[in-house]
Amino acid sequence: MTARSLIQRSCALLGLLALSAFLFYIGKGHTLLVDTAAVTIDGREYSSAETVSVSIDGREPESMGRAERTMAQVGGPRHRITIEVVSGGGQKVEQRFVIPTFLDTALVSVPAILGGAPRQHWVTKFVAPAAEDAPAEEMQQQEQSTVLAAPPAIKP
Amino acid sequence: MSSRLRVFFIDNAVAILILLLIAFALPVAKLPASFLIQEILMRLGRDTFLVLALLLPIMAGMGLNFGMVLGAMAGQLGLIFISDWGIVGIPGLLLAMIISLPISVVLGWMCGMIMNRAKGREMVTGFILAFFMNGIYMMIVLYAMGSIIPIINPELLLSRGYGIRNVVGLDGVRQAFDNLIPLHVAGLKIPVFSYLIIAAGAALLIWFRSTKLGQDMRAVGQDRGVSASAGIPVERTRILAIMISTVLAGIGQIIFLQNLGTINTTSSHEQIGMFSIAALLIGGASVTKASIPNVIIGVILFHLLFLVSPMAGKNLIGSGMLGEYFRQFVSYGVIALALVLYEWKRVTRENDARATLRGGGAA
Amino acid sequence: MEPILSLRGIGKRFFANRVLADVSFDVAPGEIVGLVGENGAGKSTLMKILFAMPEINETGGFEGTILFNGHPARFKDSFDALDAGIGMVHQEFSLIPGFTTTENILLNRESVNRSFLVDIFGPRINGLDRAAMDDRSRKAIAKLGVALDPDMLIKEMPVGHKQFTEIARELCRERVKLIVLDEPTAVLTESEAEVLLGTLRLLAAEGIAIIFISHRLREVVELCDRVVVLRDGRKIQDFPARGTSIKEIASLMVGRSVEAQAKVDAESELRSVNAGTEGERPILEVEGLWVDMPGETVRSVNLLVRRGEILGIGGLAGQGKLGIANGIMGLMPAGGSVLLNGVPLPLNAPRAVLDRSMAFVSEDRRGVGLLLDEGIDWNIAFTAMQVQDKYVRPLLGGLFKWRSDSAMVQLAQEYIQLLEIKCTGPKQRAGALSGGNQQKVCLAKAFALRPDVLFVSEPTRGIDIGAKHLVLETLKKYNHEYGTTIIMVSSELEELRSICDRIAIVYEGRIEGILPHTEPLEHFGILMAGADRDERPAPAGGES
Amino acid sequence: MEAVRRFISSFGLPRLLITVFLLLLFAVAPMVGVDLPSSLSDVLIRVGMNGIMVLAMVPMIQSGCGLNFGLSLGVLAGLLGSTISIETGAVGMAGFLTAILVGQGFGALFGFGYGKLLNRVKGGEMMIATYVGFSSVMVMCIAWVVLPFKSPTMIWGYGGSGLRTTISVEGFWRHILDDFLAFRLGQGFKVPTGALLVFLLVALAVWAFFHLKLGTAITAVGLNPTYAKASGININRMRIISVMMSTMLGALGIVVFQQSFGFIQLYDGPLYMAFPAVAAILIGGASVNKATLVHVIIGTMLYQGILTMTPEVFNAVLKIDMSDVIRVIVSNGMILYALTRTMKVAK
Repeated sequence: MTARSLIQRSCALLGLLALSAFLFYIGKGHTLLVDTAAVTIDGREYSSAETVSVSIDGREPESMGRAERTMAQVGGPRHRITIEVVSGGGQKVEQRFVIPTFLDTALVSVPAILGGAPRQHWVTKFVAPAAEDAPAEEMQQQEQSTVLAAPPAIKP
Repeated sequence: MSSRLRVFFIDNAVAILILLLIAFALPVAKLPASFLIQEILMRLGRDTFLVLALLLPIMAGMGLNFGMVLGAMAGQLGLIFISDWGIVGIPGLLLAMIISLPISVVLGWMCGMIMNRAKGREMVTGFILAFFMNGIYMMIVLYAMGSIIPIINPELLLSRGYGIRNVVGLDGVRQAFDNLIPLHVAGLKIPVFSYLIIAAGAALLIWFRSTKLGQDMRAVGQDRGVSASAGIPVERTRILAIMISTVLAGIGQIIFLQNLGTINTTSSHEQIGMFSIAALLIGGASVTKASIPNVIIGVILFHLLFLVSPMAGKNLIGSGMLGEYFRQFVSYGVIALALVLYEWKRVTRENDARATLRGGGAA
Repeated sequence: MEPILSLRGIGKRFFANRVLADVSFDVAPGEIVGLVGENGAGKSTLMKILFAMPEINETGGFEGTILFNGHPARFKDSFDALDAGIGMVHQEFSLIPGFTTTENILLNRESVNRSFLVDIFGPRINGLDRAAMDDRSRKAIAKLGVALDPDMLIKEMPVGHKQFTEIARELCRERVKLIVLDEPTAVLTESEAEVLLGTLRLLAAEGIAIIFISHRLREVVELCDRVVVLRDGRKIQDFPARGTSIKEIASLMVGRSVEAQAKVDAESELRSVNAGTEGERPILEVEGLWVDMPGETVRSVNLLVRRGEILGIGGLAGQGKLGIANGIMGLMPAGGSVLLNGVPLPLNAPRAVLDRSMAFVSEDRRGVGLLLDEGIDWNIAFTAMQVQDKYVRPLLGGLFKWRSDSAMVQLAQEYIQLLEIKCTGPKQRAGALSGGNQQKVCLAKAFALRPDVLFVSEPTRGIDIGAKHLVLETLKKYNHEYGTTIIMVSSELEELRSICDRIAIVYEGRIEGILPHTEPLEHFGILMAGADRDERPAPAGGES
Repeated sequence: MEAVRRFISSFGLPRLLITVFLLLLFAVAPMVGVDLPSSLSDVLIRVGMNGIMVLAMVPMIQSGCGLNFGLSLGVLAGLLGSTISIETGAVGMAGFLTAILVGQGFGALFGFGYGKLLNRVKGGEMMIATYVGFSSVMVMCIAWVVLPFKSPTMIWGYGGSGLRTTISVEGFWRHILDDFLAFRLGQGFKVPTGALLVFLLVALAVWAFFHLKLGTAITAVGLNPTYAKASGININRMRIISVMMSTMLGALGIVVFQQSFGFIQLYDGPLYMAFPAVAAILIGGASVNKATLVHVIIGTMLYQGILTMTPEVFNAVLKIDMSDVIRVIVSNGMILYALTRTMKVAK
């Protein structure tokens, strides 16, 4: 094992690890909850227009009412949101934002972006309110038949 | 002339038999051509890489690598981890492959070592090793994960709090490779990027055959004694052949599952070994000789039969199950026939070899 | 000129018996030295020592020194010797059938293009440089002076070309200075052998030293500059080949020291009168027998065996003497006609031969002669039980035949006394016995059949002197007491002459001649070396 | 210390580990509230059920054909016997005997063809046995659907043609052996004397067979074929006899299994039936070319012991049921160990 090949091999290994970290970073999936409900930031209250059509990363735009919420699955940290106010002024806003890697579910406030609130309030960590029936319950019934229920053919 | 014809028939007995079966079952099944072609195109993209993984051990004289299931397990573990961490798209699949690399390297090395201790019985040893490792894989997936191995995403776990669920959805990476370069020709969806990966795999094998290690494998495959006396490290070369085959099987399994879109954690890896080997043999390969054309023809014919026989069974005798059983019979039967032909030819070749030595009456 | 290789006082002992004693000779560059000697004379051991084969170190190394290129050479293993410049061409080909000539010539020494991945994946990731390989192999083939197609696959090649490929492979080593050829012409036709000799002369002219091991004394005399004769591990003679004759070399190969000669003559007096009656019809008539036994091919043998005589079959290894017995007994594919007491004997049918009360003690004790995992009682009684229903008790009126262990133990005890088999009891595993005792068990197995005709193959190979003597005595006793006709195949000419009435010598699958045991040794030596028809001694009396 | 090492090497290290593991289970069982007597009677019942299937391994190992991964051929013959016997409607001992006799007939037939095939592929038997077994199971799946069975207890209710996947032998010959002379020791401990008796009887018959002249010849063929050939033995005929015997024992074994299990399992049922039997005889200490009665009896008890005890003890102790995973690891681990060993024979 010459010194040269030792160095080369460790470089290759580090390269692989770096690549994995990079893939992790650009591949991390997030769930975006696009919310049009009114929100108060630093005392100032922002409310969205009657109906707006919102499109994430150039996907199919979705029209949303005053206090609605839609979900979108996205991959990677950098995203683009285009909001177009349908009723009245016809104002069109396109903004870029970044989601921190380890944030699984993020709340995107349309009024904050439309109203030009400070950037850090656009995307906030979504905290699941306890009251709502956690979606996990009904998933349980589905697995009751665990894999070890008497399998017909006796596996070797 | 007749003896050459006889040799041709024996060598390609398997492929000819399957062609006859398809020719018979195709009209009876009455399946629309476009459906068949679309399915075959998709399945070519899905299964070919797995069958490619079988070529190296055949070249190195270790026969059909039933131990490739170990690679499939490594690939599946990789996918489980990335769906746990929520990595999506192409980066998710690549990360799954990188995770599966160390696992399949270690498993491949272990499989190679064990096969070296059972020279002459490599295939049945690989077959039993696959069952043995299946037990260990189930222990890891159903008991260690969630308890010892931290799993972040609770949705992946069984209701009892540990062990991975029976079915794991791969929504984040579903058909990521297939749709990367979408191409629609005459209404048929063609998974271009998957074909590119397969082409890359085939190129890698062709390039590998021309390296010194590839040459050593060919030599070891034909005569271990002579290779050893020439100084080739026979044991190491065989282990490397199995390691590479296991790694390729891991990657192949990831391509296979991204096309399917779901993993059923305890069973989707078990049939892989048998289906891939049956496909390779249908393509005209034998236990000692296999080439890339055998792989491609094999996958096409195998899946054509796979699609056609249940429908033929239903239309002919009115029960789809019959076609299903017939399909499984053909898969097992093809491997049995290929093994019998290989051993039978080996025995007759040994007798012929001695016959040429025969002094004979002609003093 | 300073010798390329010189062996000084080379000796070797395998535990009890000494195989090589004080062998010294030199080989100068460009000189062809013929190395001849009976099998077991030590030739192959000498070569194993030169190539530092593992068996030598495992059994205690060797005495004496080897000088190569003028300085002492201590090779770790055979690859060390190959790299130092000594090439070896084996008798059976070590070639890869599916590879081309070039690939075989450069096996594991292929020229490669350096690839950048070397440091990560190790040297074997380099691609092969086919052009450079072709060039190197063409150069080696050119040296041979033979038209070899570098791209032809070995399995499609005539036998002669395979031999040349092996030689070309040795030539391809960078600093090859000495090539050892072990029986190179054994598988070649006459014309191919001539071409090979021509090539070897060409190589010698270029300064490559050659050690030529062969049984074909005619070629040795024609080709070699000097001849070294080995016998019983000693160098008997080392003299220039010019001016000697095959007759002289043969007698040196086979001749015994004076006192050994006296012992043989003394013993022949006490041989009893039972040398078989002349007039009566021979018990066994063999005509045009061919046997396909690997390494011991029998081409066409005609032989008449008289009732009650002990006929010896001698000859050098690989000439086919073992094939005769295995062929007649149906263990190897055979053809031709064999009459037992005038009635045709079916070939390739072991059971039919055993039913006609013929028995066979195989030369391959452990492989064919014994069930190593079973006891002595099993081993001795088995064949008699299967063929003649002995040692079984009928059950339910003979519907079943129950193996009676007690009868088998009793039979085993009987033979343990008779043959003085040293063992812990009739149940001891055959595998745990010494070579001599295993041979006695095989003999007992054959005697249990009470055969009329008994084939015995190499009965005394690899067993100690005491056991040797007892085995031969028992054979003689059986021949006298029961009149069993014994056909003994052995490479120990000495033993054949001490026990047999007549001795047939086999050369290249045919009976070269049959001589009474009293003939002088040289006559046997000539037959064994396959002398040309005109030089053959007039056989006294025996049919040929 | 030397005596211990010699014992270990003769008894075989893995076999020792498994025995210790089993004894541990038996020791721990009562402490964790597992009803030992009923578990023990479970083990005995399973030994009665599977014993003959493990015994079926002996003839082919002795004749050098290796481990009979194609035992499913014998099982199929037995299934044919049972289904035909139920079709005839014979009940009780008559039904049971018809099932066995018809099974033996098919067993001999399948065994003969299977033996002829194996003679052509000497050296590569095990892998071919596995896949010939698998493909014949699939052929029979088609047969179960197509064959003209009429008996109402067996055919699908609505379809009218083709057999059900699992057929109950209730009312025909269920527990006909298990209950024969069965006695109870204390309340939980039921001893299926009938089944154990039949197992020992058949085992004795096999032991006796290998004491006959023919049996001795077969053993010699297994130990050293050239030796046997030199003693005038027709090697191929001996191998065919051993394969037929193994297949017929397999047919008998499945019928005995069904009378205790209570159901006939068709279609995929026999697919993996050879592996537990192979694992059991290897745990018993047999090698790839030497197997004796001791190996069969010890092997069956050890294997079935583990199979019964692990679920109960593990459930009680760890509250998780890992028994299925442990069975897969232990049985395949044993086969793997035997395949990688050279021809060494554990006494």
